[in-house]
Order: sequence, then C-alpha cells, then structure tokens
Amino acid sequence: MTPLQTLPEWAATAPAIVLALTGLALLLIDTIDPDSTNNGLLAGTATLGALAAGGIAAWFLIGGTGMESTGGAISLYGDALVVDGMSLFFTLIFTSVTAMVTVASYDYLADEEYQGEFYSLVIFAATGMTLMGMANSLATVFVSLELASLPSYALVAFLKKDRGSIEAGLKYFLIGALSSAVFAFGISLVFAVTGSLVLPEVAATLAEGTELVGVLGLGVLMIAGGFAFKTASVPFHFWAPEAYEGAPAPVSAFLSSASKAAGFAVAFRVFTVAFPLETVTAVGGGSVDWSLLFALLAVVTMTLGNFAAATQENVKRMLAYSSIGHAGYALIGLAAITVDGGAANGDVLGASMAHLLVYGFMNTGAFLFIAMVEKWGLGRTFEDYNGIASKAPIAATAMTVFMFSLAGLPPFGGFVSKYALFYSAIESGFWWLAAFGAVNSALSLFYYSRVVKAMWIEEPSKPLEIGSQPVGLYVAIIFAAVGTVLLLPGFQPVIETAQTVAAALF
Amino acid sequence: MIIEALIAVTFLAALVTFVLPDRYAGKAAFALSLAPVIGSLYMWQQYDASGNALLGGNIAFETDVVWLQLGQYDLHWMVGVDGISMPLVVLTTILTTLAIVSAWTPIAERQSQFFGLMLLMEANLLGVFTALDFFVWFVFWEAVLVPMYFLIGVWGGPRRKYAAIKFFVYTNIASLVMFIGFISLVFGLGDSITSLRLPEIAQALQAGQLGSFAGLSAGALASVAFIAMFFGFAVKVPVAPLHTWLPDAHVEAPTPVSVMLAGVLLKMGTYALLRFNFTMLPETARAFALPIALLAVASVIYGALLALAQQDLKRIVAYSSVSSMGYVILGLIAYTTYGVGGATFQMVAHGLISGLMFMAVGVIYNTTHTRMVSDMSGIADRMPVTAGIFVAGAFGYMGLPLMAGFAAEFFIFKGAFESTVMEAMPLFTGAAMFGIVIVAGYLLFAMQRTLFGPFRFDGDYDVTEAPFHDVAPLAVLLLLTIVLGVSPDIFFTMIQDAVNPILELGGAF
Amino acid sequence: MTTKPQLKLGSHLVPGLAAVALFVVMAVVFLGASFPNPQGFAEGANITASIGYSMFNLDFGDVTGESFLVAFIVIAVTLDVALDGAIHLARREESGQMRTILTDGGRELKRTLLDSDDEEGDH
Amino acid sequence: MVPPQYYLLLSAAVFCIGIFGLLTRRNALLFLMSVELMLNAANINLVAFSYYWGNVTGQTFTLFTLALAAAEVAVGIGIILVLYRNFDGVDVTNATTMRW
Amino acid sequence: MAGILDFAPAIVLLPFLSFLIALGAGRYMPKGGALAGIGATAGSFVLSIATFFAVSGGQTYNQTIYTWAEGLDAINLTFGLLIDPLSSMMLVIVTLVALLVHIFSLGYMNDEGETGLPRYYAGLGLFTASMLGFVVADNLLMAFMFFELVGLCSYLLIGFHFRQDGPPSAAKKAFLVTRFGDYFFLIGVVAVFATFGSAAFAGPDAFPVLAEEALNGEHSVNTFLGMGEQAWFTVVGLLVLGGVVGKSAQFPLHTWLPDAMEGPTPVSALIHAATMVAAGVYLVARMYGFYVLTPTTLAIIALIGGFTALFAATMGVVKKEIKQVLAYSTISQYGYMMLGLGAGGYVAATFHLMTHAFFKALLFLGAGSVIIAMHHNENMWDMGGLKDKMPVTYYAFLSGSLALAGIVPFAGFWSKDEVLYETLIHGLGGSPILLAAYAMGLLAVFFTGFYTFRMVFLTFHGEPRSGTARDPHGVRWNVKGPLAVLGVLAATTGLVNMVPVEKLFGIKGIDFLHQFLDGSFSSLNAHHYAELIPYSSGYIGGEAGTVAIGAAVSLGFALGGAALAHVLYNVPEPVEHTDKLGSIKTVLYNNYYQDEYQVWIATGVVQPISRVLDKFDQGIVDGVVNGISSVSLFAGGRVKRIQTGVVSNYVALLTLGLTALLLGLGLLGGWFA
Repeated sequence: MTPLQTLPEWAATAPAIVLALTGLALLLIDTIDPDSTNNGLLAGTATLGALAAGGIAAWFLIGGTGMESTGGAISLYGDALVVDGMSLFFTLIFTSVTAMVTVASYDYLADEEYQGEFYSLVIFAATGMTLMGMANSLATVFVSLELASLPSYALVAFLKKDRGSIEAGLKYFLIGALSSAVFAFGISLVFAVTGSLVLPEVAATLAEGTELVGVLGLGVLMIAGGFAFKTASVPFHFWAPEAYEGAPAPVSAFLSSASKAAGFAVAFRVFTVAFPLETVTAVGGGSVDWSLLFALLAVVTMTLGNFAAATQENVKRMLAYSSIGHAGYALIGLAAITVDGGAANGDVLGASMAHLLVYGFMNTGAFLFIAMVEKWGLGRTFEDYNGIASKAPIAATAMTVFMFSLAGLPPFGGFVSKYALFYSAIESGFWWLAAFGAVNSALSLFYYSRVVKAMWIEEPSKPLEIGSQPVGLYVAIIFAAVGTVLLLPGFQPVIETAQTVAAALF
Repeated sequence: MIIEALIAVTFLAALVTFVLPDRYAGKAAFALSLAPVIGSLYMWQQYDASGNALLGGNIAFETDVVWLQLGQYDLHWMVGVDGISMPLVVLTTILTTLAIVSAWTPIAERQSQFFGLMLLMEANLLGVFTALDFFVWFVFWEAVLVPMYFLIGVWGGPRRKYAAIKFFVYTNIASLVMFIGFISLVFGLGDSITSLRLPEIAQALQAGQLGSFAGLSAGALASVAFIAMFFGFAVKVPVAPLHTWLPDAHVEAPTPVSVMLAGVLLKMGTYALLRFNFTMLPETARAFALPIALLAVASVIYGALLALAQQDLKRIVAYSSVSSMGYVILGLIAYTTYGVGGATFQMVAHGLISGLMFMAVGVIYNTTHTRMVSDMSGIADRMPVTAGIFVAGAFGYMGLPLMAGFAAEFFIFKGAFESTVMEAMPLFTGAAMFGIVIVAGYLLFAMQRTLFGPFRFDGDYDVTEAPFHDVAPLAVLLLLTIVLGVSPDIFFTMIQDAVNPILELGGAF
Repeated sequence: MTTKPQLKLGSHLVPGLAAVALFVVMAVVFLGASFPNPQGFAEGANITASIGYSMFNLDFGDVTGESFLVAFIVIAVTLDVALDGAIHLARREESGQMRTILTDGGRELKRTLLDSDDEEGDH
Repeated sequence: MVPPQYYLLLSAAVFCIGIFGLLTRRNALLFLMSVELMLNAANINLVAFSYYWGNVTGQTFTLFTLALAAAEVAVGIGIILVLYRNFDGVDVTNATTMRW
Repeated sequence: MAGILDFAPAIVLLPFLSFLIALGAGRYMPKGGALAGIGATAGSFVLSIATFFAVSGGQTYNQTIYTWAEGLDAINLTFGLLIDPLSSMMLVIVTLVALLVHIFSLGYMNDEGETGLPRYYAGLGLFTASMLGFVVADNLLMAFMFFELVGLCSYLLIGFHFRQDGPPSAAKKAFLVTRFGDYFFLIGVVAVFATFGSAAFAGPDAFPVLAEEALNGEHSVNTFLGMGEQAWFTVVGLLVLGGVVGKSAQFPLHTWLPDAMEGPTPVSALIHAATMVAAGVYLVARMYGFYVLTPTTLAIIALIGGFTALFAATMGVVKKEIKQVLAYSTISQYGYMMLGLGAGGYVAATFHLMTHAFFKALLFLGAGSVIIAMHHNENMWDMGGLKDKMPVTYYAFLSGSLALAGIVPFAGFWSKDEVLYETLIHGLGGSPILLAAYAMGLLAVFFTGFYTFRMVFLTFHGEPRSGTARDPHGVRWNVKGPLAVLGVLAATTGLVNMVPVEKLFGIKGIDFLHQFLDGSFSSLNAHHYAELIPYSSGYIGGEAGTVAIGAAVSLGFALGGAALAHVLYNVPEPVEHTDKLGSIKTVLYNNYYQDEYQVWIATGVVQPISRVLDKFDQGIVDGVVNGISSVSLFAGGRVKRIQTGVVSNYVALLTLGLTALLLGLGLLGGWFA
C-alpha cells in the first residue's frame, strides 16, 4: 500500500509531528508531576514516540512515499519542506538511535533528577534532526538546525554538578554559536547572490548565471562550515572530543550518531539540490568546486581523527576522535560527486548514507557500552576497562562487535558499509580517496583493538566489581550489536534503498 | 549445500561450546569437532571435481546465489571446492580436532571460550578455503583473524599482548593492501565482469579484458595489482622480510594455537597466492619470476639461518616455517606440474608436520614449563615416547623420504629445476635446496641438546611421560605424515588435476 | 582608582590577527564583486504587512516573499525548548556538593587520593 | 544609492569584529556578545539584499535570526551560569580539564 | 613367469617387518626382538642366495612395482626392483653381514645387559631394509630415498646410547655431514629428472643410455644454464658424487666416520662393511654407465679415491683405540674402491667392495669381541697378549688383518691388487692423473700394512698391559660363530677373481666375478662399461709383466709396512714411537685439523652469521615494523596536541582554517577576480 494515496499530503511529515508531540507530551508529564521521577514512564514515552516515528518512516519508505514510484518528492508549505526517500531514510537513522539512547537512559539517569527535561530535550533534538532531513529552504535548514543544536547544548551540560559535563557543554555551545553565526552569514551571502532561500530556486537562479562567483563561493564555504560543525569535520571539529568526552555517555552516543547524521542529511540535500556541481563549477568565469572542498576535508578529517585517536588513554575520548574519523569517511559521499558522474553520484551518496545507518548502530552501541561502564563506576581509561569481559561477557562481546565493526573488519556491518563506500568512491574515479580511507581504517584497527585487548586480555589491576545489571542499557546494547551483525547479511535492502533515494536527488 | 552445512555445523559447534561450562568444554569441543571431520571426509569421498575451479573446471559442491547487488558488481554467495581446496579442507578439520585435544592439558582457564574460538576459527577457515566469491572469501579471510587475536592475546605467554596486536594489525594492513590491489584489478576489468566471483574474474583476465584504470595501462595495472596482492599475501605466508610477526606470535601463542597458526593459517597466504596472483595474473608472475624466486630463496635460507640462532624451541620451529614456506613460493613460481602441485602438496604436508612439531614442543613444555634449549637436556630419558615422536617429526621436517615433507619438497625441487620461467631457475633451486642442510643442522643441534645426553633439568617440575591424550594427537599426525609420504597420490593426483590448467595460461593481454 | 574601561593593547590581541586576515580576504572578494542595479521595493509597498503574510504562507503581501510557516512553527518549538534547557541549567541545586569529574579518567581523583604527581606526563 | 558592495563590506567588518572579540576576550559573556555581533552581520546582508532583490524573504528571515539569537542567548546564559558555579568564574579558558 | 626373482621384494620387506615387530612388540619378546631380526635377515639371506644363483643362471629382473607419485601430463615417480649381477651380489653381502651382525649382537648387546634392545633391533631391521631397498632400487630417486633412510638409521643407531654426551653428538655429526653430501645428490637427482625425464638405471629409458645416445647425437636431452651436453653431464655426475663422497666418507666429508665409532660395535660393523658407507660406492657402480661417459668425473673420482686412501691411512697409524684404527682403515679402503671406479676398474672396485665387506665386518666384530673381553675399554695400549686368551677371535682377526693389509692369498690382496693394476695400466695409457692416484694408492698400501699389524700386535701380542687384559671377559658362541664364518670368507673370497693368476699363467676362466658381472642387461654389464671407458691401456713389459710388477710392488709395500710394525710393536713391552714423527704427530693426532675446520665452519662461521642475522632480524627488519607503528603513534601524539583544551585557541584555529580554505578555493576558483 502506498500510504499517501489515502492520506493527506501533510501527513508525510508525520514522523516529525509524532516526535514533536512526544516532546510536548513529555513536557506535559513533567509539568503535571514535576517532583516525582517516574523514570519508566518518561523513558517509555520517549522510546515509544521514537519507535512510532521510526515505524512510520519505515512504513513510508517501504511504501515508496515521496519516491519515484509514487510520483516523486512531496513538497510542502511553499517548498519549505520536502519529504522524499532520503529524508525518510535519515529519519530512520535518527529515530533508531534515539530509541536506543532513550532506552539506555532509563538506567543511566536512574539516580538523576530532572529526567523530564532530559527526555524532552532528546526528543526535541530528534525532531529538529528529522526536520533537517526534510528542510528544503535555507531558512528551514537554519531554524531546524538550531532546534537540533540548542537542546544538544543543554544535554551535554546536563550533569550540572559535573565539571566535565559543564566544560563540554560550554565548548560545544561556544563553537556551536560561532558556527551558527558563520552559517547564517553564509546564508546571507547566498541570499545576496540569488535572492532566494528555497533550495531549488537557488539552483534555478544560479543556473541562469551570475557574475558573483566570489560572494557565492564565500557563502557556500560558510554554509559548508555550518555543516562541518554539525558533522564534526575539520576545521569545525574542535568541540567534538571534549563534548563527547564530557557529556553523559548516552548524549555522546546521540550526538555522535544522530546529530552527525543530521548534519550529513542536510548537507547532502543542500549541496546537491541548491548548488548542483555542474552549475556552480561554471559560474561567472570561476568555479565553486565544493566537491574538491569536501575531498580535502574528508582526507584531513579522517586522518586527524584516526591519528589523534591512536594515542588516547581515555576510551570515551578515543571514540570521540574515531567519530571525527568516521565523519571523514562519510564526507566521501559528497567529495566523490562529479559533474558527469551520472548514476555513480547517487551510488556514492547512497553508500555514504548506508554507512551512516550502520554507523548509527555500531557507534551508538559503543557509546552506550561506555555509559554502562560509567554506570558501573569503573572509570574511562583503557586501564579501567581491563578484564571487564570476565565479569560481563555479553556486554563485552557486544562491545567487541562494535569495535571491530567500526574498524571495518568482517564479518560485521561496518565492513560491508565501508566497502560499499570505498567501492563507490572508486567507481566515481576517486580511488585515492578510497585508498586514504582504507589506510586510515587499517590504522584505526590499532586503537579499536586496544579496547578489545583491555576487556578480554588484560588482567584488572584491582578487583573488579560490577554493581548492577542495567536492563535498559543491556537491551539497547544488544539491540545495537545484533543490528551491527545482521547488517552484514542484510545489507542488500539497505544499500539498495539508500542508493535509490540518493539517486533521486540528482 | 554440504559446504554450507559444514560451515554452519562448525559455527554451531562453536556457539554450543561457548555456553558450556568450562569443565566440559574441552571434551565437548572434541566431540563436536568430529562432525566437520566426518563432513570433510564425506566430501572427499563424494568429491567429483575436475580441473581448476577458477578456470572453468568442474567445481564440486558448488553453490552460487546472489547476495548483494552493489553498484556494477554483484556479490554472490559462491562456494565450492576443487583439487586445490579439497585437501586443505580436510587438513583444516583434522588439524583442528587434534589441536583441540592437544589443548586439554595446557588450557586451564576460560576453556569454553578457548574451545569456542578454536571452532569459530575452524568455521572461518573452511570458509576461506571454499569461498569462490571474492567478497565472501574476504569476509572469511578477515574473520579468521579475530579468533586468532583472542587466542593469542588471552591464552598466550608473557608478551602475548604485544604479539597479538602485532599479528592483528600487521596482517590486517597486509589484507588491506591486497584488497586495494584486487579491487583495482576488478575496476580495470570494467564491464567485462558482472560480479566478484573469482572464476568470472580469472576467466575475464585470461580473456584479456583488463583495461586501464586510475591512469595505469593494463600492463601497469596488472603489475601494481600483482605487487599489492603479493605483498598482502606474503605477509600472511610469511615471506622474508615480512615475517617478523610470526616468531612473536608463535612464541606467545599457546601450543594448540601455534598448531593452527602454522598448520593452517599460513596456508591461507600461499593458497591465496596460488588462487590470485599465480592463477589470475600468470603473465605478470612470469615477468616477476626473478624477484619472486629471489624472495623464495631468501625466505628459505634466511629463515633457516635465523632458526639456527634461536634458543627457544618454538622460535626454532617458527623460523623454520618461514623457511618451509619459502619452498612453496619457489614451487609456485616454477609453473610446472610438479612445481605448483608440489607447492600445494607442501601446504598440506607442512600443515601436518609443523603441527606435529609445535605439538611436540608443547607436550614437552607442558611438563617442563620451559622451551629454552639451555634449560634442559636428556629429556628422552624421562619422556621416551614423546621424544621418539619428536625425533620422527623432526626428521619429517628435514625431509626424510617416505614422509610427507620429502614428497612435497622433492616435487617442488623437481618442478622448479625444470621450470622454464627463466634461465637461472636451476641455480635458484639449487640455492633454495641448501635449506635442507641447514634445517638438519638446527633441528639436530636442538634435539641433541634437549632430548639427548645425561638428564638435566633446571626447574622444579617433575619430568615424566605425557598423558595419553597429549601423545595421541602427535601419533595421529605422525601416522598421517607417513601415509602421505608413502602415498602422496592420495592428494597429489587431484592437486595436479586442478593445477595443470594454470600452467597452460599464457599471454592474456 | 578609576573603573572605567581601558584600552588594553598587548600580546593577547595577537590571535585577533586571524580575524583581520579573514577580513582582508573577505574584503578582497567583496570588492571584486560587481552587482547589477538593485530592484528595490515598489513605492509605498507595505513591507511590514508583507513580512507578516510571508510568515504564514499567505499570498496577500505587496512584496513577494517565500513561505516561512514551517520556520515559524519550528522556531516556536525552538524557543520553548531553549527555555526548557535554560531553566534546567539555571535552576540552583539544593546541595552544593560537587561531584568528582570522570573526564580525565579519574586521574584527578587518583592524584588526590594517592597524592602523587607521576600521572602527569605526556599523554 | 549606496553600492551593494559597501553593505557586504560593512557586514564583513562587523563579522570580523565579532571574531576578533572571540579571539581576544576570555569572558564568556563577551563571547556571547561577539557571536551576536556576527549574527547581526548576517542580518545586515539579509536586509540589504532583501531590498536589492525586491522581496521580503531576507527581511523575514532576519526576524527569525534575531529570535534564534535570543534562544541561543537563553541557553548560553544557562550554561555560563553553571560554568560560573562550577569553575568559579566566567573565563572560558579556565575550563580545560579535557584536552589532547 | 613366477621365478624366484619375483620374491625379490620380500628380501627388502622381511627386515622391515622385523623392524615393525621389534618396535611394536619387541619389549614383550625374548631377546628384545633379536630373534625376529635374525629370522628376517636369515630369510632375506636365503632369498638373496637364491636370487644370486638365479642371476648367475642368466635371469634378470627389472620391474616397476609401485607408483609413488603419478604425474598428470608429467612423468611418474615410481619404485621398482632391478636385480642384476651387481645388485644380487650386493644383496648377498648385505644380508649375510646383517645376519651375522644380528647374531653377534646377541653376544654384544643382550649378554651385556643393555637396555633399549627393542629400539636397537628395530634400528638394525630398518637399517638392513633401507640398505636392501637402496640396493635393489631401479631408479635414482628411489635410490636417493633409501639412501636417506640409511642415513636416518645410522643416526638412530650411532646415537643409540643417547643418555651419554658422545653418541648423540656423533650421530648428529654423521647425519649432518652426509646430509651436506646428499644436498648435492638431491640436486643431481632433480637434474637427472630434468635432463632425461627419467631416472631409471636400466630399461629402454635408462638415463645412462639416454646420455650415451645424447652424446652420440641420437637423442636430445635438456641441458641447463647454457651448457653443452658433455659439460652438463659432468656437472650432474659431480652433483650425484656429492652424496657418494658424504656417505662413503671420502675426503673432505670423511670426518663423521671416526666419530661414528660411538655407536655399538656391531652397528659399526654393519655401517662400515655392508650398509651406509658401502652405499656411496655402490651408487657409483650402479650408475657407472653414466660416469664413464664423462672423463672429468672419472678423473675426479680416481683422485679423490687415491688421495683419501693415502690420507686416511696416514691418520690410522697413530690411533690408540682399536675402533679408530678400523675407522680410518675403512675410509682408506673405500678410497681404493673409488680409485678403482675412477680408473675404469669397474669389476676391480666391485670386487674390492665385496672382499672389504667381509674382512671389515670381520675386523669390527673381532674388535667387538675384544671390547667385550676388555669390558668396553677400547684403548689398545691397555691390551696386549690377548692371543692366548681368545684364540678364535685372534685367528679370525688375523685373517681379516691379512686381508686388509693385502697379503697374498687373502681376499684383500686380490681385489686391492686389481684396483691398483687397473689404475696403473690406464695411467700408463696416457693419464698422468691416474698415475698420481696410483702412486698415492701404492703408498697407502704401506701404511695399511703398518697400521694393521700395529693394531694386531698391540692387541694380541706382547704382555697384557692392564688388569682386564690379563683376565678378559669370555665370549660365547654368538660372538665366535660370526667371527669364524667371516674369517673363512676373508681368507677365501679373493679366489673368485684371480685375475693376476689368469694373466700370468694363462689359466682362462677363473675370473668368475668378471664373468658374473658381464652377464646382465647389455647396458649394465662390465663389458659394456669397458667399451665406454675413456682410457687406453699401457703396459710395462707386456700385460703379464705389468701384472707381475704391480702385484709384486704392492705386496712388497704391504709386507714392508707389516715388517715395520713387527719391529716396532711386536715386542713384549711396546712403547709409543709417535714422538719420532715430531710435529707431524700433532697433525696426525688432530686428523690434519679436518674436524677443526669443519667445526669452525659450523660454529665459527655459520653460527656467527646466523646470530648476526638474528640481530639484523630483530633490530632492523622487526625494527622497521615497530618503527612504523611508533612513528604513527608519535604522529598521533603530536596531532592530538592541536586540541589544547582552550576554546580561544579553537576559535583561532577555526578562523585560520576557514581563511585558508577560503584562500585556497578562492584562488582555484577565481573568486578574487
């Protein structure tokens, strides 16, 4: 059944609406009963909302909503929003990560106050991300990006009595504010050149020709900067190590998986729709070659992330850097787009999307494992992880799966998605990008395996005591691990969908 | 479907073993591991392939279904065996079972994890040797490393962490280089192939479909891909000077793991070299005959000389593995029936004999808790049966006729000597053959000092004969070595059948 | 003792050179740009009303503008959420006890407990 | 008629002054103010080119930017407040427990 | 046709069976498996005799019986049996000596209460089986394989007393030194396969025949490294010769043999008389048709032989231990055989191989008997006067000594004389190399006479010089029996080929051995070889005159040596005269420093090289590997320093990054136009 034949058009935004309503519902619950900390109810509501939104997205996706088969993308409210396969695909990523994070938070926040705020902030941020995926106007992009960002700042600084959390929040906020200013300035410059904020119209104006290549270039670069902040790419990545390290681990998971994916979602759409490469590389006697820009950023980002991660002593910070490295991989999706790429453009973009999906599972899982370790009060360094496997073999196995998958080792999802990504890059002629990625993957194996080594091979220096067996965290981690493993044999539908929906952008 | 069943049963056995209590894990793993043994023997009995699987031969137990459609090239689940892989499958199952038995004594903690990982590794190894789609093959290829990493890292010796991570990272980087090389070849083939099935790729390459890629002409691309793949596999084999992970890994690994490492894992490298470099790019291989032969000779002589300098019994056997695998390279580059066939035969023969040697060293270690030559002498006085088998195994390693090692080495020497890939092959062969003198040197010296002479042991342990279940695997391996040495045709006929098509390959582009 | 602001010139201003550099580059770009004549607004057009209409995706304005309906709703939520977050952060806690920091892997704690500085090295 | 380049130059100057402030000031509140300055640089452009293109898109968007600036300040103040409580000051360079 | 020759495989398999029985069930059997060995070798012996007579009757046997490796599109590697006069003669020798050694072992091992007897008898059985397999091998590969097994068995038996320090070391040395020779042999085997596509000794595709045809231009073969056929055949021949030099303990690979005396004495007898050491010479005889084609090889063989004969003999004169003297005499005697083969005296060398087998087995067993008597003291200076205490041993030993010294009419005289005679006439025919070799061989006769009788006199004559010598341990029938049999053989076997008598007195038809070796495959008989020999003969005063002169001179030298020994040592209280040799004594005691330089090569060259390589491997090769990872980690350590933790720095870097990107892309994209 194709859902929108029976539903009104606005219903296509249902995932975002469901999420927003869930957020409001959480506020309501918190308002009605502010003092009691009914963790189960809050976490359950948030999870249910996320799952419902995800379910709807999946249903739409299977039904072909906004895709070629049902008449193409659905454009709403004066082109401010567009619902197509890509937005639904990313919604699926956001909601699944959100669901895992909220389930895990049930245990993580058990001893905290203000849980209502926490869940509502998470759900609103997810709403913002979903909207980012749908945004079809720079105005909507900016506003929804802020909707995703502002709760994130608060979430990072959520542990008000933890200096790390505060410091992380501060740095995240400051760099974020700066980046959003840069982003806004970029938008203003693009507006100066084209007189429009709606993405297809920007493209249309540019196609008519303009002499203002310099202004446009500056604008595009600054917009790219805004996305680079969101995706934690060089040179806007500086917040990431501290924010991921200092934030409560579920928030780190949320930010490094969902928020990063949201940044990519909007970047993919803005650059492919508003600034088609064939147009902007030939404006006014100059060119704005953002593909080259992203290629450069991709190489620097993945190299910096991996090298810096290699010598970390703190597992969480190592994962933070690895997350930067993965941003570099995903950037290949934009970097490998060429003027005459044809189908290859869709392939590489789709591969990048598929990688982000797999990454959503394995990286969220990894951070949630850290959340579990924090819950156990074991510390954050590699040393502190020594011998965990002897006490918690199932969780350690899951973490092992995440680590090897992140490193791109078979037989896990990370391998096949990385393979698809590099393969598509080569197909587009960017074999050197793939080579860079591959070499970086090899290096990454070193530090990922250190975690594994610590858990399974090292002996704990002091007697290891694990207090509780947090059910929610376990559920989330196992869910992520199973997803990571199953995405190897089940990669076919994922990559097929991703590449189909990506091809629709061109 | 029997291959799928074989792999699945082994996986299942691994899972079952994981959840069993430690007390029963060893025995249960042994019992469970008999299933793949029987399965592989049944396969062997039903085996009806002919020719080379990659070159249009008739593949036994073939399955071929589409798994992933990704871009231009589909990924298939394609498995099957031919005369090259069949012996290696049998070797893998038998050696795993024996290694599991040999682990009963030395593995004293976390048994269920240990035995589970052994079976998991076996499953992946079976996948490596049966996969005929590059992607499937690569998945198994890499998946072998993970259990190995843990097996060395958790149950290894004092420097196990260093050894495990070195092994893991080194071989992974090598795999990556190989992967890049192969994929560039695939892209060079362009539209002439539709999937990553190895037979399809090999046949397209033979048909001269290789085009240019990344600014490289077909010839240059073939060279680059060949070098990349050779590097990748050479690390695994290992070929000097890429061997340094091996002694560390062996010394630190517990005995049963060393057995698997030397017995089967090293063969992955040579198997892949044969399947990829020497089958797919024969012209390039012939063009590189000189450097390859040089590397082979260097491995043989260098490895053997290094073994001579070692004081640790395991290190001796480890370096001698480098030496023995050098013969395989020499045989492969010969491009003669006896050369390539002998190289393949050596994979099996060395698998058995090196397994035997590592186990024998392990049995002595179980009792003495030392492997240093200088720490003991006259062990034969207290452990006559073990010492006897040790001596027999050592002579097998030296290439005693009527044991498998001699057959393999003789085939290789004969094949390499009469090779036509270059004028000077007889000289290289002669140089490599000097390895048989050095190998005798270090093994005889080691035996003289440890096993013979007046009994002396600088340790607190009571040196007595090993229990039956320690010695039994040794005896089985010795018996297999002799059977294979007396009647190499058991495998050699089917190997030749699969190898001969490779020799006929000529100028494809 | 005066408390009025003073102009402080010193080495702390050096990083500011980066901003100057950025400005120079931007100025070069902008000065190189040549704009055609502006279109401007029609004489007497009610700009404010037009902004209002545009905000709600209505087509009644004198001057055209794009639809900001979605942005409007979203920003409403955003302000709400910002308030939510700000209040959470600003609310004063009853107990002032600081928690230990986990961010340095417990090194700080270890140092205080063991009173040793050896952890401080090149990490 | 003021040429459009001058608006751009002005906005660039305001933008860079904002960055200058970020680079040279360590007080978190001054940090916030500098960011506001940068956002307003964008607003100058938007308003100027709204006129230039003859539509109200830019002007309308300016309102949103202002609103968002307010929201940002709200969250920012909240964070600065907890910073003050935890690090006994609003110097942004004090909070450096995490690095490398 | 199921003749007696179809049972030939049983000759090999019976001792192998005894090996399995002794290994598996020896400990449950009386005498530790000795009886199985005796039965098996007796059976083999009987079959060998039958075979011998069948061959004498003109039957031959050349069959492939097992395909070891079947080549698809390539040649097969097979096992087969070749029974011709040469091999049938050798079968008799080997089985007889093996049988006697087994019986003797009852006295030497069982009666002396040795432990590990099953291992001992298993080793003997395998040793015998391997040697028999080697003897009947119908191709070079099979010969090589059994050759190696012989080497293994020598290792196991020499190192039988593994709980002491000496035997394992000697065993190792024996295997290692012969392995060095076998290395060349193996290359030779491979080269023969590569050259001819076959390694058969006989039959239509026998490689000597193919080589002959190739040299005549009737057949083409592969040669390598750009060599001509003659040159390449020489190379191949020399490669195979490497194995011969190693196993037959020829200079310079003879060093293992004296050390091998660490093994039990019956084993020494077996090794020296019939199995291991004989294998080398037998191999040359077996493929003589190939060697005669290359004069260079023949000359080298003759030179090595002549030199070794003299060289070893000189070392034998100063030894104190009875078995050491015998060891050097073995080396020397095999030198004669090599000399004979190199000089074109195929029959002569084979003849000497046979006679030597008997008298050397006799001497070793006799020495064993003495050693039993002396409670395992081997030093001759502690003996003396045993003649009266053990007469059977004495007379048997004397018979062997006379044969060894080459005193007419004992076996050694006839065969050694024929070897020297062949060398002389072919040398006179225009080959100065052979004349030089002859001179060395002749000189060696003198030393042989001297050391042999020095040994006899010191051991059996004079006054007992120690307590044990005065009251020696008695020996039983199982020691005396073999000695008696061999004593008779040593005295008489020379009579089967009395060529000098034939030549001098014109009595036709008493060169039985010559006739016997002539009756065979056309490509393998002595007659055929004689035609191919690249030498011509020269005479001094006619054929008969030369025979007479040669025999007289060699007999004179032998008697001279014996006489000197008589003068010096056949006195009641003999003393060492070695000091008279001056500095030469030291050289001789140290065996011309042959061991020293070989040990130096092993420990002074190879081991340091391997240690340096180990350092290189650990330091450089592995260092590079670890270095790469260290550099990466170091780079990582630097890269992460960018993250200073201070937000202001982040802003600065961010701004700079943005500016740099702006500049770079702007310049590329022409934004500053």
